Amino acid sequence: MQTKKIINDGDDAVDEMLDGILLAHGDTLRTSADSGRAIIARHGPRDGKVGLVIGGGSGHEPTFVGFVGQGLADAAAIGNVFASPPPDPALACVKEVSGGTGVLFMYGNYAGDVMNFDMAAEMAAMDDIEVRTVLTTDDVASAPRDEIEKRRGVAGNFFIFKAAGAAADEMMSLDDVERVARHANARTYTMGVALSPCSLPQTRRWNFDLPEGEMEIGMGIHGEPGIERGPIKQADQIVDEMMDRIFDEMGAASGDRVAVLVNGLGATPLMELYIMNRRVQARLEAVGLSTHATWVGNYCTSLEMAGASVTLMHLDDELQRLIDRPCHCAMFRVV
Amino acid sequence: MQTKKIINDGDDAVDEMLDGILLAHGDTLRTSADSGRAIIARHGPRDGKVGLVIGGGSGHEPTFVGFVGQGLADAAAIGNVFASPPPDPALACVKEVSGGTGVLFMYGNYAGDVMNFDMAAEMAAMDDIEVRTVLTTDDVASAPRDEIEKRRGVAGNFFIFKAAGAAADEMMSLDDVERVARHANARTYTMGVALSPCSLPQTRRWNFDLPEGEMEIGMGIHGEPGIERGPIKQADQIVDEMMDRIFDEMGAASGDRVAVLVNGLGATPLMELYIMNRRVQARLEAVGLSTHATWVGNYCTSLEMAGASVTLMHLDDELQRLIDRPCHCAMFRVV
Amino acid sequence: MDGNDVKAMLLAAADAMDAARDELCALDGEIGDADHGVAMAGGFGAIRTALVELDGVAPTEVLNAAAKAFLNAVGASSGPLYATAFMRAGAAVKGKDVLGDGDAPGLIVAMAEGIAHRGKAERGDKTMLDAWGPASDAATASAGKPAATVFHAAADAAEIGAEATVEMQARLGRAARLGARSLGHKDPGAASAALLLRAMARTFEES
Amino acid sequence: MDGNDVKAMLLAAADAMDAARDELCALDGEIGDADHGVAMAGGFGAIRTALVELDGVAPTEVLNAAAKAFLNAVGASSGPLYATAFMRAGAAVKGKDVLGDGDAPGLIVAMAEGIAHRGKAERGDKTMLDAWGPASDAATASAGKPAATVFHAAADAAEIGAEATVEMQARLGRAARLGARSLGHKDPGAASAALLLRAMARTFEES
Ligand SMILES: Nc1ncnc2c1ncn2[C@@H]1O[C@H](COP(=O)(O)OP(=O)(O)O)[C@@H](O)[C@H]1O
Ligand SMILES: Nc1ncnc2c1ncn2[C@@H]1O[C@H](COP(=O)(O)OP(=O)(O)O)[C@@H](O)[C@H]1O
Ligand SMILES: [Mg+2]
Ligand SMILES: [Mg+2]
Ligand SMILES: [Mg+2]
Ligand SMILES: [Mg+2]
Repeated sequence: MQTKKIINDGDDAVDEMLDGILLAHGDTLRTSADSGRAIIARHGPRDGKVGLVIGGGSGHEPTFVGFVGQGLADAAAIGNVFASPPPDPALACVKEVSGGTGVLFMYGNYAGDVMNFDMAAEMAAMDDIEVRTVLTTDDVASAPRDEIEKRRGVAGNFFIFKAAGAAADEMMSLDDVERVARHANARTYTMGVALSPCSLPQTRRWNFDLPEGEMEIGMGIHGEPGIERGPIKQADQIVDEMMDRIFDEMGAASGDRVAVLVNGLGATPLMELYIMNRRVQARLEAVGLSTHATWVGNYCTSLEMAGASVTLMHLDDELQRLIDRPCHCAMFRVV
Repeated sequence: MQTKKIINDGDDAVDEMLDGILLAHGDTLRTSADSGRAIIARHGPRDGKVGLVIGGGSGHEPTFVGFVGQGLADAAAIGNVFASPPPDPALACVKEVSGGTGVLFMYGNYAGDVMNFDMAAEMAAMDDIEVRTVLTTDDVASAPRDEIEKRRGVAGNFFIFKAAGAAADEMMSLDDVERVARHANARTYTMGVALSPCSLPQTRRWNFDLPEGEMEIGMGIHGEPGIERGPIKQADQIVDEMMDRIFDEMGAASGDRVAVLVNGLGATPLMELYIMNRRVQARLEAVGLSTHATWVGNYCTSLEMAGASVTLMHLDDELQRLIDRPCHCAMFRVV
Repeated sequence: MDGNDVKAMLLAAADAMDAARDELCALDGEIGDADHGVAMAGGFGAIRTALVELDGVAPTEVLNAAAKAFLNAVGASSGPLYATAFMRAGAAVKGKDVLGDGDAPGLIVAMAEGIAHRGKAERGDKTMLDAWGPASDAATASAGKPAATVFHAAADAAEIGAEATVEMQARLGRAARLGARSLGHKDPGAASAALLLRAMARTFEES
Repeated sequence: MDGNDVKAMLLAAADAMDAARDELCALDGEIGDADHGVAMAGGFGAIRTALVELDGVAPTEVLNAAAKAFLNAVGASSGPLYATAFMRAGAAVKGKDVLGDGDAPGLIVAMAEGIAHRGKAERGDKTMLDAWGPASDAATASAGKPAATVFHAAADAAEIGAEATVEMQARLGRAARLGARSLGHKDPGAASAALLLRAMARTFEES
């Protein structure tokens, strides 16, 4: 039996979604003339500004397309569900947002994305546009610390893109935007838990099996297996496991500031996310960390997967200023 | 076997959620000293302004608590999951937000809510605070047109509260805010479809049965049975059934303007909502209606239910101005 | 029957609601929002907590405390309905420290009236009044008999009344929008009313 | 083997990918993101569409068109890997209108090299290269034999190679983060490679 979805032909889902997005948010977004899978910010890209191009597979909405807008990303290259976009839309993004001072690619660290975006960067170089790349690797569950370069990018993308987007909006140089992006990535830590699978529109089958009463800690946002599977625990215990691991990685000192993201994977109600946040804040307080800002909601999803993640960004003055800088995206704004 | 939830004790879920909300959004929200279930806007209530108090059962987040803030509701009375709040928190809200020019209660038309809020209004009258009530009845599937007073309030709440909140923020009199609220309600039409059940934190059992491959048109946001159950259709067909019914009710003329809300019930990915929006806009265009503004997302949920609704508000100049007026809520803002 | 006996009746009702919680939720799931068991168990649980400290007070005080506790713990439809029922029952026996057999019908009639007043339902609307109404009639008809007999007669009538809601089309409450689809399902509020009355009646055997 | 024969091979591969779509997704679901079947069926579906109009052109042109179509339809990991494979294969036979038996090994070797170049995988990393690598060796070893034999030998080797990935711990791609948990599962990219090669080999029987 097929999973239940409100879609037409599964093969058309991504393009029809983009149609719906552009119809809803035509004041902030447009497509590139070269590619319907290149979504460009109407306001934002400008001469002299470093262009920020993000992207990746669909199915994580509002990541990536929802974070395109003034003060955040200038464009997003959109792939099929859970599949990197091909080089063409990424290249189309570059051409649309290049302001003469270089372009930065930012996306999660997945083999497919790396190959496709690298091809696009090579093609852009042929047009004399300098493109650099910063991969996000915030998922602390996805590889041990000594193989940090193997970690994947997950919900923490949101903070990392936000910091880099603000840096570019401040008209920093490509060197500086790249430095900020790497710095933001190095200080952002995410741990996730999954409770149920999701299904691709094209197959409408559950993409993995998570038996009744079980959860998986550390599962990836495409359903990639995590680090531990076991019976569902209480919210406080789940959050404690996440926070222990994150604290261990972060090595913050009492008095340090953090930004918090409690992210839902798609099917988890806000009620549960806020119950998690209660514990997150209790743990932060207990170790003397101060919360500068908190976001709770579905920021990086895995279609209809149930589950959640906690992200901390370890702030310093620069990151705090950049996180606070206003931005105006179709699905997110800071004012 | 219990449904999967990230909670602690199910009986504590609502209070722990509120803790988490206040920790995340303490800059815009606070609780009343009289009741932890009365959530008050830090900015908004003021002398001379009509107070707007909304409320209802939990489990619909961001409705109701997320719409408390300057320019929208001054306070929300929070009930247990899918249960009207008792009179006490509603009364506490009244006392906190009364600016001397009266208070308006707005909530969905459910027997329990009516009894509890009416009791609170009677108690407020004993304190010489004038409280009036406007019930929302936007769910066109919930009763035939000749029994419009039996219809329930669902996702359209969002538009109706927004209009009334803006009217109060414009410092209109109680008479005028009430008039606007009734007018907004009369011009707001919602139709929903459910694909899967949800479960209460206290029981962790599916609250109804919706077999594989089936959907139910017109189901209520608490899982109340709808008007028709049958095999899942394609997105365009589902939207067409909704739009046909809404058009029929609305009786708009070519050239009229509408605001659109494509709302997710909790577990339905943004991808599906935007695919629906594509068809909604196509249907609007086909009959010559113009879309003034579109919101797509989870605005009125039913815990982890899968499904969606479409709401149209038939705008006139006044409603358009009120819908556009800035507001600053914890989970929603217009700037 | 003093205040402590009234308290014992309410505690017995509380146990009955705990036991029936999931069954009542399931009934409510068929035509409502699946939470009636949670509301009733929660409301009577709050009564239990509120009454724990009360000892040797008058029946009216017990009933008023129950009304307040139920209302504030629950809200929902059941909250105002049962809170009003308890307040009316308390008012019916106001000033008395000990109740006799002759007070039993009045307590049940007052509860039914409170529910009718607050909910503005009529019999046949497929609500808890379709249990409380017949219960009130039966209690009145048993006037003069021992309190245990009165309560059991009321419980019998409530059970029959609750059963009869299966054949009714809902005209009030959440189920009202169902129209003909509400046929064939027992009203959860009527079902819980019958259980309550039976649990209360049984306390006379035990004491 | 002219351009139309190469086209026929690709169309046969497309049919094989359609047939195996759900099975490949299920394999990918065990250690990846459950979309490999969608990617391969989608990519070869795009090749089918792109080649429909091509008739009587040189093999290189067919392969280049396939590369472009696959890449832009798919992205993902498979997109650049197969696009590069097809481009390399096209380059290997550039200038020839008709290919002989002697060209068969070169085609397969070029595809394997393209995949290795693009993905920077090594054998044993548990990727499609663990099928394409042995296939390339087998093709080289069969040099001089009829093209059908060469392709079947490559398919045989790819099947054995794909089977061997079950015992490997992933070091690249999505599965790499699994560590020991990737053991016991066949790599989906290696599985599809074997199916592709077999489908291509079979086109020689039919023609
Ligand atoms: N107006 C009314 N008068 C009497 N009983 C009512 C009325 N409305 C609802 N009820 C009763 O309340 C029951 C539902 O209670 P409950 O599930 O606790 O509340 P809610 O409907 O708010 O979820 C119904 O089964 C019905 O018996
Ligand atoms: N660097 C690489 N080199 C060779 N093959 C790879 C590499 N990375 C991944 N693969 C292959 O790609 C397959 C997965 O492809 P697919 O599911 O289509 O892409 P994605 O991983 O982007 O979802 C893996 O099974 C593996 O065989
Ligand atoms: Mg993928
Ligand atoms: Mg309820
Ligand atoms: Mg109920
Ligand atoms: Mg994959």
